[in-house]
Order: sequence, then structure tokens, then C-alpha cells
Amino acid sequence: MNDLTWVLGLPLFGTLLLALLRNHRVAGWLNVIISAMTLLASFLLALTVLDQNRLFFFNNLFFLDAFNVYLTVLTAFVGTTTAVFSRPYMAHEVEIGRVGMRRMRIYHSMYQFFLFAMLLALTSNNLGLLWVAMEAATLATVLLVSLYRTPESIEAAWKYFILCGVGIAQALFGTVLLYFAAFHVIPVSHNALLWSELQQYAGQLNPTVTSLAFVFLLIGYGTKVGLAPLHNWLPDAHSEGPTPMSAVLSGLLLNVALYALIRVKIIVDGSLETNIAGYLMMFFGLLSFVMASFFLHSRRNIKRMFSYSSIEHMGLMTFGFGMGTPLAVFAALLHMTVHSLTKSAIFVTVGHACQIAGTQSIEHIRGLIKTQPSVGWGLLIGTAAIAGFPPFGVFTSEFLLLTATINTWPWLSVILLTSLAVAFAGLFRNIQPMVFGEQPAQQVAVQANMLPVVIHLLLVLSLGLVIPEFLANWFNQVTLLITGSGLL
Amino acid sequence: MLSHLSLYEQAIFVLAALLLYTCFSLLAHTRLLDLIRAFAWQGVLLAATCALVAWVLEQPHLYISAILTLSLKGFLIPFALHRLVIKLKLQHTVEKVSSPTTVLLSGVGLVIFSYYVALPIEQLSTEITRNVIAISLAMVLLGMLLLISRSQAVSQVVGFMAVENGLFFAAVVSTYGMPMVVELGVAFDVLVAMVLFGVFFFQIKDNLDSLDVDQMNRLSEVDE
Amino acid sequence: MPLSLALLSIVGVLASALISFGTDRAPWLFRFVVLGLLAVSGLTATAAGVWVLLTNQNLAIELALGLPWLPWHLRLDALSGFFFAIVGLITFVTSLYAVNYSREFQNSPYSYSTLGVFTGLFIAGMLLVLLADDGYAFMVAWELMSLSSYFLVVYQHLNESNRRAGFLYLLMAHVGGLSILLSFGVMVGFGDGFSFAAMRQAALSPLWASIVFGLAFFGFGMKAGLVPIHAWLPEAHPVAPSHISALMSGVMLKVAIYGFIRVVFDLVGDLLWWWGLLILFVGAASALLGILYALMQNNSKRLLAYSSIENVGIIFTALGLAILFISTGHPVLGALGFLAALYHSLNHALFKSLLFLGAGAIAHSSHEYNLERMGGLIHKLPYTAVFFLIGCISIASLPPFNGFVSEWLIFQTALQTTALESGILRLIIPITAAVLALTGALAVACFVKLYGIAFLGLPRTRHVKHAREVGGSMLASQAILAVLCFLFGIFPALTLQTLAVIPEKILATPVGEFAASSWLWLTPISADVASYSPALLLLGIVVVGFLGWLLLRLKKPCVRRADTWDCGFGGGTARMQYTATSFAMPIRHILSPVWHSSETIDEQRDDLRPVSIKHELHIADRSWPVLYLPILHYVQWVARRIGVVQTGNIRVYLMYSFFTLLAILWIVT
Amino acid sequence: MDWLLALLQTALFVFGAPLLLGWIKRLKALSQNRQPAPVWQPYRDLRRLFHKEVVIAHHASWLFRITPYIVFGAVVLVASVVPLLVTSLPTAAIADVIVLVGFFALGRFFLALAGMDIGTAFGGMGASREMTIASMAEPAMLMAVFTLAMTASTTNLSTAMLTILHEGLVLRPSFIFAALGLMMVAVAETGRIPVDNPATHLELTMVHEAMILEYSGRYLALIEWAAQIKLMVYGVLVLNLFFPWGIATETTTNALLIGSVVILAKLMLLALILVVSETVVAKMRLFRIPQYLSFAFLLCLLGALSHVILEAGYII
Repeated sequence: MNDLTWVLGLPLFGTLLLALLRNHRVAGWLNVIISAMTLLASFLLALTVLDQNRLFFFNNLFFLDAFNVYLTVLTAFVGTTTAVFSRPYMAHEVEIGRVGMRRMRIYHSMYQFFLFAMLLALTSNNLGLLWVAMEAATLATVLLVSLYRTPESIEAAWKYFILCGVGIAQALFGTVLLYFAAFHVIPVSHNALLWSELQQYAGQLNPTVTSLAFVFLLIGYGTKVGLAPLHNWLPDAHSEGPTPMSAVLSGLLLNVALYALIRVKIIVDGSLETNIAGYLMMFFGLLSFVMASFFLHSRRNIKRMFSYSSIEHMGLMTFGFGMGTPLAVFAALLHMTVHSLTKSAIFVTVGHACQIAGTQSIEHIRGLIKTQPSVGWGLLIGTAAIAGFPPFGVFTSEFLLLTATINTWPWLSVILLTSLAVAFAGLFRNIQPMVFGEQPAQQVAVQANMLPVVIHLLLVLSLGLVIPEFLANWFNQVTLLITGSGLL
Repeated sequence: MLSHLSLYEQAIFVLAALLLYTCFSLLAHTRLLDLIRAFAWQGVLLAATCALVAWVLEQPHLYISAILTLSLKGFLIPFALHRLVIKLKLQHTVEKVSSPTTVLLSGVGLVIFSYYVALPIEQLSTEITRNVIAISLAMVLLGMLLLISRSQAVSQVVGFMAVENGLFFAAVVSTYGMPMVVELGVAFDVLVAMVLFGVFFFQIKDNLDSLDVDQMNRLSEVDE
Repeated sequence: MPLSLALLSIVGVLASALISFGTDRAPWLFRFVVLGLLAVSGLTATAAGVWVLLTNQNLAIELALGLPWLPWHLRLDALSGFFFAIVGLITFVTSLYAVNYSREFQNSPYSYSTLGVFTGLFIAGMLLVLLADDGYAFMVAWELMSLSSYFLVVYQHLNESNRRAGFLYLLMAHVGGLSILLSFGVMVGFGDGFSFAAMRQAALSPLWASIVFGLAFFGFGMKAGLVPIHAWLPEAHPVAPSHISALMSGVMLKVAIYGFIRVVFDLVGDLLWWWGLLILFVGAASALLGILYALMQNNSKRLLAYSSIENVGIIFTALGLAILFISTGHPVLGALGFLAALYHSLNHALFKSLLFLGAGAIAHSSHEYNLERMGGLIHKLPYTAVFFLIGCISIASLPPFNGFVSEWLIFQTALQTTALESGILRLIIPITAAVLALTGALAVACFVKLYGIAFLGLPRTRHVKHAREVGGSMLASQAILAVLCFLFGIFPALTLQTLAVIPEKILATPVGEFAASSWLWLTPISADVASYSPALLLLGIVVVGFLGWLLLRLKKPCVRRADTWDCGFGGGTARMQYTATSFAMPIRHILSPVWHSSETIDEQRDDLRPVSIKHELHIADRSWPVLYLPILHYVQWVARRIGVVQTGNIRVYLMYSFFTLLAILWIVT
Repeated sequence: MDWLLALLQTALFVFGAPLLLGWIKRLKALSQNRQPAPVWQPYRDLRRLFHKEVVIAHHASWLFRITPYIVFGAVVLVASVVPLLVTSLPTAAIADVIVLVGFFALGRFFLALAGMDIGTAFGGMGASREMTIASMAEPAMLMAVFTLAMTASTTNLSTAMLTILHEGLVLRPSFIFAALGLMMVAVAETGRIPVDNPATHLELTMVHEAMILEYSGRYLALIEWAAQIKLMVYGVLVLNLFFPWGIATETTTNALLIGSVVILAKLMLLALILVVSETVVAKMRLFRIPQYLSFAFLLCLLGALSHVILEAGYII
């Protein structure tokens, strides 16, 4: 019975329990409690991992190092806060009769299953298992996206399912190729999919095969990261599902997909002498970043708009990881953290805003500050944070990323800055009228739990003001892991 | 030169060729039931390959995956699809593919392309694996071509499964299958996916009373 | 010690921001505790700045904030001390002013807490910008300043104009900030690390130095409101609460100027002559266009905002002269121009704040910003009228007040053009000076219009007729500024001797004769080149005026009050007065191509006599159609075009990934 | 001693100004073959005005009442700075020519405000026109000054005169242009024909008069007097800057005597030129004035140009 069993077991247990439980109010509470316990367990895990820096479980099937344990904690944390938000939110949805009891059961158990899949993907040492977990996460979220059973949600779910399914299938092909490359190199052939082994023998892998494999894995996991032009499922899925789901999708799923991509990149970089993988990631990252920044203008649906902003930021991270200098990787890691915190906080407020106005269309949400100041200010400040205004953490990471860019690819920094400005304009021109001004008549305040927003934004703020020593060291270990050379 | 190869390898080649043929027949068939039948054949062939490898190269665990494949891809899924098609009264619908010949020709082009891609893989193994990888790559690409060229939800599912078949073939022949955990996981996922597809067919049918995915265009950013 | 004072003031400001969270329940908390804390912190900041300036210290500290390998470096030297004092002073005055002024929001839909919190953050941001000694801290403080001032601009968010202005303002601020960030980035790329010390070490090739300069000039110029990127300023500054407008126009622009000086003069170091030329042109253009647009405004605060553009233009002109002289090897003359710029920054901070506070007072007592509806306020607000008059005289740069001194210095610098070798420059600089002269004359006209229409003549509307003098704190704050305007006009020599340490520090050149010259005589170059003694002049004017008055008092004065002469027609009414528009009409006709104006007159007349005449006049800023709208349309166009990617058809999406796959496979093999 | 002399010179300015105006009026009358008034007519007018009672509009504010003193004071100060008979007086150092321009502007500023204080159409109209003209005239004026200053490398009047004296008779193209330009500006600034007509009270044409329409009695006297002094100051400026010869450089009695005689002659001559020009030229429409002034500016610019190109010589 080690900590990992708890981390993985609790959500799994939650899945089964909540699938059986009928009363959705109790389920809501249980959802929160189980997630919180998972968070606790992951904290303990983190503590144990941080002092001896790599742990193996279940004869090397699972392993934890600084990288994935940090993401584990993040996942558990956002999962918990979102669960806190989802309780009153879904209760309100039930009241207005958008979802029935049966589907609430699906919702809660799938929520836990989704968490389980995420954690499994993060902690597994076996790339095949990682793939399985990703696929499972897709299946779980497909159910969540189609929760409302409206034509739009069905459509969104179908597109999500097919696109990610096909994409992930290619990822599997990539995995097979990788296995094939390792098969003849690694002595114990059934260990040939273990990431730790692959990393160890990376130098001897056949470069041609690994590069082919990386292409497929890039397409596969890139689809899930939401890199343009593979991103098309993302806005649909985000906008049509229940908002807590959008929060965890943006905050977690994309991160995990990117995590998988990076794991693979490490191996591929080990086997190739060229930096082709890095260039590809930079290209797609930049492409998504620029494209999304223009997409932010003239959108009608608030949730769609923020999903584009997620694409934008994932693009930025991918760009950073692709660049691969220690500073860039450090920045990208930081950006991962602050983005998932901020973005999930934003989705929380957006969810409440939509409930207040009874619609998701931007031009019908007005004067939030008058109707419900907490939501209005939350949305405004969250937007300012995600737009990269100091003293919020997003600014710090973008600042570092920009520095890294200037040091290595000076001219790209112009593109970055331009699209940052464009993106900012797009965000604010849509958000400001929603928050300020006169409110429509029918708008009434709803029962909202702003605790997650406050916690997240405070965390982001403090990260912007000062990055604590231990966190810096933690990130530094990860940087060391990814790039082979530390920053501090 | 085929004569240099061992009997086993020749057999593998034959199976590979057959699989490729099934892919093309998938592309060619415009009636759903034919499509599903061809898909079933593909599953059977895959299982056969699996068994062959298991028997010749003494890979006992491949027997399990052979059985899994046969039962899932050979019978269960085709059967389920068949039932669904009947239930949804789609057995008589003939899909309108814009220009079938172009599709087939581009399919041929894809095969050539995948050979070109797989060409650099010589060392570390006999060219059999290289060809097998080329074939499976072709199968994957053909599956995607199927997905693109067909507008029926059912045939998209078939295409999706065909893609998986392709990479499974690669896994079986070049690396004698994956570790057991992965095998089981994949199989489980495919099963669940199938169930979900089933559920979705009905929901799509309810919502836009046909399974034509081209009619799913509510969510778009055009004309904004 | 001064540094700890400075930090103390920042802490105080932040504390006021924290306290204001509670002010919605207890308004008195806002009016007395929060504003009191602000005022005290303002005084502390002033003390710190002046102290550092007088003792010419250079104090540094590192706070354990920011990144683990890049803590916040803070430094307080003469330059930052000078601007620190300005910010502190105006903070003190405005918060004193707000004690009465903020009653306006007592029963409004807008909450005290918002005002208090963001005012605190805004001021803290400005102070931190002045202290920052590394790029990261600088950017954080800079953006904090922009963001919080944005919230103050949209404070009265129920009016459309505020929201529009706020968005535009924040956008421009962001763009400018990014450009500044990039300029730092380039310097970091050549040096090591983000601390200013490292940037000073960075060895830049002329090309890269010019790039840095260009980025910094764009970024800071955006914030300072240089033509043609000024359009946000007259939108944003007027719509904020008046004491905030005073802070923004009077102080925030100075912070931008500080940033420019810091980056170009201090960090980049070796200056190129054509930079000076560029700045000279842009500055002169800003000055001229700024005042011309100001002259056409009928909204008191918009007028003041445009005149801020003018003054920033003047300051940059002086900086341009400084760069020209320094880069051509006349450091002493360069230092003179530099000092002129600093002095004008100080003066502008004083009188522009004074005028904004005055405009606020008018609005407070008569709820009126539109000049066409004012008039005769000199009888209603006697004290405000006096202070406002002083403000107008100062900003119109008339002797013996402070505005004149700095302009005189700039002229004196410009006249040293004979020292230059290049004939082109020798010719261009006097022309620029002539442009400045034109600007000055137009400024006089502009403020005659402002004061004459607003305070003199007959009241044009009823509520203006019933306006009442404003409360004590508002008067006191204006009085302080008025007195300062006067003092800085009478004793320029002392001030300049104090300021002389700044160029000595930044440019490392001893400054002409300031050290030698006495407090009475202002002799920038040497006594026989030019000398000016405002104190004696004042003495003279008082004596003469008094003598004249005495002579007339000798015999019993017989003064009779009578009706105004009405050409014998009788019944002269307030509507017969010259309006603000008609006052500016001649200049508008003479220089018509400057404005984007449309004038329509439709006149119904039965056979001979006109029955009704309807006159419409719209005057718009040219920078809109020329610069802003095209960019906006372009972005819109791209945004609309890019939507096509998201067709909504799943097969298209699949095709994307399919072809992407093929493409990459092709590339890889 | 020097201070006393300075005081004396100022007094000469203040009390001699009406005489100059009288002389001009006399010449004008003669040129239009009217029966001329005696030369000291202006003194009589002033005296009469000083004894008249003052009539002030009901709502005229304090600003209206202090304006005359400020205007008068400003002009007198300027007069005390301009070297009339002798250079290098202590007062000359108090202010240079730029300050001088500034003080004229100050007077104008208050006059315009006083004009608007009454709230009639006339006042506003006058103020508006005066401001327009002034803002056109000022750059030209400063351009002329700059030309001078670049030559003498000083803006201090007496120093400039001394330099020019020392260099002796040098034919400078720049000075010709600058002098012409400055004269034109002076005409505009002192409100003479063709820019303004001091003798008219038609609302269509009057500028300066429109502003002071409401003044009466001693206030009017002060303003009129100030105007006369201003006229003389400009005259002396033009003369002594460009033709300083004859002005006393040291304070000996006969030098002073020579100086006073010379300046008297020069002023009489200048008055003659002015009168002739005023009789041949007609008053312009308001919107023709900018052309007139921009021509003046052009002249001054040419002055600067020719200084840089022809005299300063080298050009890069």
C-alpha cells in the first residue's frame, strides 16, 4: 500500500461509488471529498518523490519523477477546486432541468474516471499504458461533452470522438513504431515500452524509425493538445459540455497531452542528432499561437472564445518546449502551471456568468459588475491575468519565454509580441462590455462559490510576485530532466 | 527472389497483400452492409496473421490477442454494426462518394507514398518488417482516406477501426504484439469505443434524423 | 535613509489600497483614513526625493521578490529622486483635493472601494517604476501602473465614452509596454542579465542601439502621448475623476518621460545625432498639433488633455536638442537642454494638475464640462478663479511664472545652434524654435479662450449661474499648486542649481554656470549671452503698477457702475457673447487642413430675413482615419477571414490532420 | 548712477511716447492735407481722460479693473529694458529680448481677458482677433530675433547692440531681411494700418479698439498710454538693433547728448516712413492678415537662411 495506490485508487473507487449513488447532492459532496483526498495523497507522494528524485512502482510499470509528480499535484489540485465549483453549478443545472438524475450519475462518476485516467497517464512508465489512459480520458470526456444531449452537444461530442480517436490511433501507431525501434535494442523485450528504459537506450534507437514514430505521436497527441490545424474539436467540446468539464479540459487534459508529447520528445531527441522534433513543435506551437490570437476577435460564444485562448497558450508552451533551452523549458513549465490555474478560474467565473445571463452568447451578457460584483471582478481580473498583465504569474512566464526567444531566435519575438497584443485586444474587446455597463433586465445573481477563483487567482498573483525557492528548484529539476542542463 | 524467403515470410506477405486488398475493398464498397462485411474479413485476416506469428515464432501470448482480435474485430463489432444498420434502416442507403475512381487512385498513391516513407528502414531487421510497416502504414492512411471520403457515421466508424487494424498488424508482425497490459487496454478501449459509437448512432439519428455527418455543421466560425 | 523613506511611502500607498476594501460600508474611512494615508505617503515620497536630490546620493536595495535568480533591484538616485518628488507632491495635493471632491461619488452607483484600491495601486505602480533598477521590476511596475489606471478610467463605467476610452487606453498601454519590453530584451541579448547595471555594460552596435532607441521611443512616446500615437490620451484622461486626471496628465506622463530618459540617456548611453533630429521633429509636431487641437476643444478637460500633448512635445523637443548637442560634442549645451526638459516636466506637473483640479472644481459646483455652457464663474468661484488664472498664465508660459522659465531655457538652448558644425542642423533648430514660438502664442490664445469663456462674461446657463464656491480642501490643494507655480517662476536659479546634479550624474558633464550664478540671476550660458531675473522683474511690475495706482488715488476716484454699452439697441443678453467656437474660428479658418472638420450651415429664410439658422461643426482628430482605423480594419478582416478554418464539417477537419500528417512525413524522410 | 540713468531713460520712454504719437498724427494729417493737431495733443487727451469719471459695467470683475495697471506696468518694464540712449545699463540685464516678447504677450493676455470680461460680442471678437494675429506674428518676431542672436550670439539687447557696433558697418543680407520682417511684425503688433486701424470704431474692422471698448476714464488713459509706449518701444527696437550707430556706449554727458539727438532724428525718420506706408497702403481684411504675417515670417526665415548659408559660410 504505497501513496501511488491511494492516488490512483481513490478516483477509481470514486468512479464506481458515484456510478451507483443516486442522490446527486450527496454525490456532489462526495465528489469534492474524494478529489480532496486524492489531492492529499498526491501531496504526500510529491513529498516522498522530491527527496529521492525518481520512484518506481509495480515492477517499473509506474514511475514518478519531478516532472510528472508536479503535474500530478497540479491535476489533483485543479480537479479538487473544480469539483468544489461543480457542486453548486451542477445543482443549479439540475434545478433549471438541463440534466436529469441518471445523467448526474454519469457526470459524477465520469468526472472521477477522468481524473483517474489523467493520473494514470501521468504516472505510468509504460508508453502503451500512457496511450491507453489517454484514450480512456477521451472516452470519459466524450460522455461528459454529450451530457446535455442537445444537438450541438451531440455534434461536438461526435467530432471530438472521431477527431481525437483518429488522432490517438496515430499516436498508437507511433508508439508501435517506437516499440519496434526499441524491440531489438533493449535486452528484456517486454520492457521495451518502459519510458525509463527507452530513455536509457535512446542513443541506440534507429533514428529513422524514431523520427517516423515522433511524427505520428506529434499528430496524435498534438490533436489532443489542440495544436493548429488539429485543434478543431477543441472549441466545440469546450463550449457544449458542462462548464466544470471545460475547466478540467483546458486546465488538465491539454497539459497531460503535452506531457506525453514531451516525454516522447526526450527519447526522440536522445536518438536523433538533429533537433527536428524541437523545430516541428516550435512551428506548430507558433502557428497555433498566432492563429488563436486572431480567432479571439469577433467571437459570439464566450466559452468558445476562452477555448481559443487555451489553444493560444498551449501553442505558447509547445513553442517553449520545442525551443528546448533551459530558460524556455523553465518558462513553459511555469506557464503550464499558471495557465491551468488561471484558465480554470476563468471557466468557473464564465460558468457563473452564463448562468446569470442564461446564455453563452457574448452580446447578451452585460453589466456583470452590477448584477454580481464577485463574478464580474473575477472575470475581469482573470482576463487581465490570462492576457499577461503583471503582477500575475502569466506575465512572468511569458516574460521568461520572451527572453529565451530573444536569446535564441530574436526575430520570432516580434511575431510573439504582435500576436500577444492582438490576442489581448481580442480578449478585452469582448470581455469589457460583458463586465461593465448597464445590465439587461432579466439578469439576476446566482448562488456561486467563488472560493476556487479566489484561491487560483491568489496563487497566480503570488507566483507573479515571487517564485518560492522550492518551486524554482522543483522546476529546475524538471528542466534538468528535459533538457539535460539546469537553469539555476 | 521471393523464393529466397522462408515459407513463413511468404505467408506473411500473402496475408499483408490480402489485408491491403480488404482496405481497397473498404474504399470501393458504397453499401454499408458490404462495407461491414469487408471489415469483418479484415478482422479475420488479422486474427489469422496473429495466429500464424504465434505458431511459427512460438509467441504464446499472441494466441490470446489472436482470439481477442477474432472475437472483437472478426465477429463482435461487425455483428454489432450490422445490427445497428438494420435497426437504423440504413441497409439500402448507397453512399454518394464524389468520384470513386479518384479515391481509389489516391489510395494507390498512398500505398506508394508509404513505401517511400518506409524505405529508409533497412538495418536492424530483414526487409520483411520494412515491407510490413509499409503495408500497415498504407492501411492506416487508407483508413483515414475512408474517413475523409465517406459522410456516413457508420462508415466513419469502420474507417476508424480500419486504422486501428492497420497499426495492429504492424504491432503483431514487426514486434510480435505489444506487452500484455497494453494489448488488454487497447482491446478494452476498442470495446468501449464501440459501445459509445452504438449509443451515438441513436442520438445522432434522434437529433438530425440521419447519420450523414455532413449535416453536422451547427458549430462553425464561418460567416462571423 | 531616503530609500527607506521611499519604501515607506510605497508601503503607505499600498496600505491605503488595502484599507479601501472596507470603505463601502464606511465612507468616512475613505475620506479620512485612506486619503490621509495617501497624503502622508505623498509627503514622505516628496521628502525622500528631495533629500536624495539635495544630498545627491545613489542608494540601491534588492527585494526578495520576482524570480529566484532575478530579485527586484531598486535604486534611488538623483534622477529618480527628482521624479519621485514630483509624483509624491502631486499625490499629496490630489489626495487633499479628493477629501471634498470625492463626495461626488457618495451617492453614485460607483463604489469608494474601487476608487481607493486602484488609486493606491496606480500611485504605487508609478513610484515603483521610478525605483526599479532592473527590467523585470520595471515592467511589472509599469504594467501595474497602466492596468490600475485603466480601472480608474473606466471607474464611471456606465457612460459609453468611459468604456471606449478605457479599452483604447489599455490597448495602447499594452502595445507600448510590449515595445518597451522588447527594447529591454535587445539590451539583455547583448549584455548579461536584466539588471540595469548589466544593460549599461551591454555593448550595442549602432544598428542595435538604434533599434533599442526606436522601440523605447515608440513605447514611452505612446505613453507620453506623442503625435501621431496620441489618440488615446484625449479620450482617456478627461473621463477619469478629476483628481485622477490630474495624476494621469500631470504625473503619469512624467513617468513615461523618466522611462525614456532612463533608457536612452542612461542605459543606451552613446547617443546618435539623428535620434535627436527625430525626437526634435516629433516633439515639435506634437507641440504644435497638440495646442491646435486643444484650441478647438470645447470640453474643459479634453482641452487640458490636448494641451498635455503640447507640453510633452515641448519636453521632447528639449530632449531632442540635448541629444543633438551631446552627440555632436557639446555636452554642456546638451546638459542645458536636458535641464530645460526636466524643469518643464516639473512645471507641467504643477500647472497641469492645478488646471485639472480647477476644472474638477467647476464641474463639482456646476456639473459642467462644456465651455459653451459656462461663463461668469469668476463671480461665483472667486478663489478658484484666481488659482485657475495663475494656472493659465503659467501654462501659457508668460513671465514671471514658471512655465515661461522653462520655455526661455529651451529657446536659449536652441539659440546656441551656432555652436554646431552642421549647417543643416544650424538651420533646422531655429525653425523648430520658431515652431515652439508659434506653439507658445497659440497656447496663450487657447488659455485666453478657456479662461475667458469659462470664468468671464455672463453665465450662459442657469445651473452655472447658481454655482457655489467649492470646499476648503479643494481650495487648499489648488492654492498650494498656485503658490508653487509662482515660486518656481520667481526663483528658477535655485531650482536649476539643485537639478544640475542630475545631468552631472547621467551625462557625466559639469553643467555650465548654474553652480556659479547667484539665486537672483538666471544665466544659462554666461551673463552677456543671456540673463533673466524674474524677481527683479516682479519687483518692477509691482512698483510701477503701485505707482500708477497711487498717482490715480491722489484725487478722489469717481467710479460709476452702469449697464454695458449695447450700441443703443438695448437688451444685451448672455447669448450675444462670443462663444468658444467663435473665438477659435479665425484660427480654424486659417489653418483649416489641420483638422478633420465638417461644418454644415442650413439657413431657412423667408424672402429677406433668415428665419432659423442651424450650424453644425464636427472636429475630429486626423490620427483616427490615418493611423488607427486602418489597423483596426486589418485585424478585423483577418479575424473574419480566419473563421473559415473552422468550417464545422468534420471531414474537412479530418482532411487537415491527414494532410498535415502527409506533409510532415514528407518533410521527415 | 547707472541705476539713476536707467530710471531716467525709462522716464524718457514713458513720457516721450505720446510725443511720438503726436508727431505721427501730425505727419499723417499733413499727408492727408488736413489741419494738423498740435504735436502734444496726445498729452492733452491723456490728461482729460485721467480726470474723467470711470464708468464700469455692472458685472465687470476685479480682473477688468487691474488689467490696465498690469498692461501699463508690463510695457513700462519693457521700456526700462530697451536701450534708448545708452547701452550697458544695469536694467538691460534683467531681461533679454525673449522676455520682452513674453511681457508684451502678458499684457495682451490680460487685455484680451478684460475684453471678454464684459460679455459683449465686441470684447470677444476683439480678443479672438488679437490672439489670432498675435499667434501669427510671434514666430516671425522670434525668427528675426534669432537671426540677430545668431549673429551677435546673444539675446541680450545692449550686448547685441555693442557687438554690432564693434563690428562696424557690415552689410549683412540677413539683417536686411530681418529688419524688414521685424518692421512688418511691429506694424502688426502695434496695431497700425494695414493690420489694424487705431482710428476706427467699426466693429467689422477694429481689433485692439474692440477689446478696450468698455474702458473709460483713467483706465482707458493707462491703456492708451501703454499702447503709445509700445509703439515707441518697437520703433526703438528696430532702429537701435539694426542701426545702433550714435547710441552712447559710455555715460559721458556729450555721448548722451549725441545719443539723444541721434535717436530723436531716427525716430522722426521712422515715423515719416510709417506715415508714408500707412497713407499708401489700405487696411486689410482679417483673413488677409495671415498672408501678410507669413510673408513677414518668410522674410525673417530668409534672414536666418542667409545668415547660415552666406555669412556663417560653411555648410555640411
